[in-house]
Amino acid sequence: MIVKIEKIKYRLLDIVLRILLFSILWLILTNGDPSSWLIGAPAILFAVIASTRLVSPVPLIWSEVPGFIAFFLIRSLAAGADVAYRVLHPLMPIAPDLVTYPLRIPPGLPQVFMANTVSLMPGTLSADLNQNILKVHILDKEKNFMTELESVERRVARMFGVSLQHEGRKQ
Amino acid sequence: MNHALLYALVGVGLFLLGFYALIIHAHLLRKILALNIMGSGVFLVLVALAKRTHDAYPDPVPHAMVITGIVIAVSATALMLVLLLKIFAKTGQAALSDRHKK
Amino acid sequence: MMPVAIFDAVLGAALLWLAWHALASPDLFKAIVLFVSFGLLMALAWVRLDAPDIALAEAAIGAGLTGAILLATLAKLQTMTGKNTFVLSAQPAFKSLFLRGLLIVLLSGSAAGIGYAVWVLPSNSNGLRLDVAANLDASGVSNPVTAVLLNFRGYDTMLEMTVLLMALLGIWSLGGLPPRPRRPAAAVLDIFSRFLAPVFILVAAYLLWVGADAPGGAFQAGSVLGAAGVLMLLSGWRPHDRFTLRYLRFALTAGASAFIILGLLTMLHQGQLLAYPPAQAGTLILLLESLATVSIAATLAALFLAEAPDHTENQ
Amino acid sequence: MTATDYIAACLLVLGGIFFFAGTAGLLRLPDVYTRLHALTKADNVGLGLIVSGLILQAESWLVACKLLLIWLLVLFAGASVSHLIARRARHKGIRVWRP
Repeated sequence: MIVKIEKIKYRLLDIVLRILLFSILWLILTNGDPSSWLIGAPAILFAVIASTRLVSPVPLIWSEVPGFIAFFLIRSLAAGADVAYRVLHPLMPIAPDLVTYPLRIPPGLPQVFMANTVSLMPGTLSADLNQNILKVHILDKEKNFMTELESVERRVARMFGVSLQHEGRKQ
Repeated sequence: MNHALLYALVGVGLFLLGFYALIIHAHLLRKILALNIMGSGVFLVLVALAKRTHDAYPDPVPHAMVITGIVIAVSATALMLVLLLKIFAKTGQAALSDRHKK
Repeated sequence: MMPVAIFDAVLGAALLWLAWHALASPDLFKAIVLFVSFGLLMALAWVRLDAPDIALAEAAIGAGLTGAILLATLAKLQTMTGKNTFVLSAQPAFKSLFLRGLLIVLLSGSAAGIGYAVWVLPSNSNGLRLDVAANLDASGVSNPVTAVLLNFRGYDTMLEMTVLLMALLGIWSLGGLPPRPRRPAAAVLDIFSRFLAPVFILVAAYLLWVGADAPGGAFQAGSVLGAAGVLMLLSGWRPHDRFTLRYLRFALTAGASAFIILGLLTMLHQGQLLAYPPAQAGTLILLLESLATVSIAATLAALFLAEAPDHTENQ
Repeated sequence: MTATDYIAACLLVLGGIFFFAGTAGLLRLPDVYTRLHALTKADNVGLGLIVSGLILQAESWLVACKLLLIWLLVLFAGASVSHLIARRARHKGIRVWRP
């Protein structure tokens, strides 16, 4: 019984959060025009219904989010600068390769989030994601891309509050 | 030269380019592309001529007609493409050719 | 003033160049990609001609949706022939150089004629602009394009909803296309479409709302919503997974039925087709537009899928 | 012009340079995978800089949020679509370019 009430509470909180999120989105889109809610209210209702059916609740560790954002901004800026330097350099110093990275992060949203993040990090581009294997295209194989990938994986896992499975596999 | 006039002339050019391709090419997908480009040319002429007003606001009636036209064009294109696939499945050819009349 | 004139000239030349190569490229895939870029540049041309409403519609429908349908057809052709790339010699319908020359001469003649006709038109003409401006207050909306589409020439839009429906019925009565093989979508695409679909709903609603007094409206909103549908279809979702086709049929016909019912009511009440009483015009237009948005979206997504509805589903 | 205007102008110009680099990469790089590198990373930074330049000039926080939202959407779409293109290219058997 108590478990059931907890479950209902959790679902209710989830729905309230979604309504809040889409209301903020609507506010941003319409510049806060009060007359817009005539259409906005039903639209938010439909968006919430669609999103509860399509996306299951995302358990984020909120205290880890600012740290991830800072990490992401710094690394993606470095990524842009790195690739800009390479293509504007007269000799174009690149040494591409395709590597296989066995993922330790659980499947679903965390894996997809990591794949998308990897594409914006210096020198790496996710090229396929299949059964816990991430194929990564590397712009320069001389560079230490493994630590890059591992640090992304660690950060994403921490933000989603999941543990890295098979920790000892890649020794 | 007024820039609306320039776009109107580009529209005329697009229409005739599409018309030429429509007649010249045998492949039906190309003919469909050609029809779409002819349509774009006509839309461009309509809207460019709507801009001949003295002040900043163009005539909204052709604008509304072109928006309608764009939606009609996409639905006609979708129907044509299905017809194309049906013809291909039947004859093994994506072209209309006299040689198959028997 | 000068840089703008250069921009116009470059844009005009680019449009003609892209159109020519889209029509002449031997590789059909390349031709379609060039056609999509042509559509995107057309959207720029609409902006230069002060037609932001058309620019929105062109970018979403002319470039986006038409491109998606063309690429889907090309993929079908490839699976039918078993060839991976579809390179086609630009084989002409007739080879005779004399006939082609004659055609070019005739078309150049027409180009000169139409061009001259455009050139000598009076350089300023208000068209129907002043009539629209004079009656805008009574139309219920303040965006003149929306006023024309939903009020002054509402019958255009009514017939257009019917044309959309007819195109879909045409495809369905041809038997539609055989269903695509349903492979599980890539995880990245799956998450992408799941997260974006609710955002698309909000953006479509925003376009619908803003259309009353700024660029936007039912067509733009419908195409954004339709694009969300196409995205969901691409990631393996099918309508009969979630609800029966009765709801789909309702969505497809809502716009046209609303127009017809309102048309009849206004004929009985006002004596004229789609002549709204000015006091209620704003509300009626909003209602019509909302239903039209749903119908346009559903029809565009169904046109993209092009599969006839499965009859066994309803039994 | 105030100091914020100068900073905003610098950010806009810098963003333009990154877009230029992305386009240069698209033309210079040898295969589809390396081109995707240039497009996703350089254009993401370019757009980010332009958006932050515009946020400095935004008249209200709602407009600033709208600009930020545009950047986030492009980020999400760019990363996802480049992954899908690379995946399709691999399935089609397009080899990785090696010097």
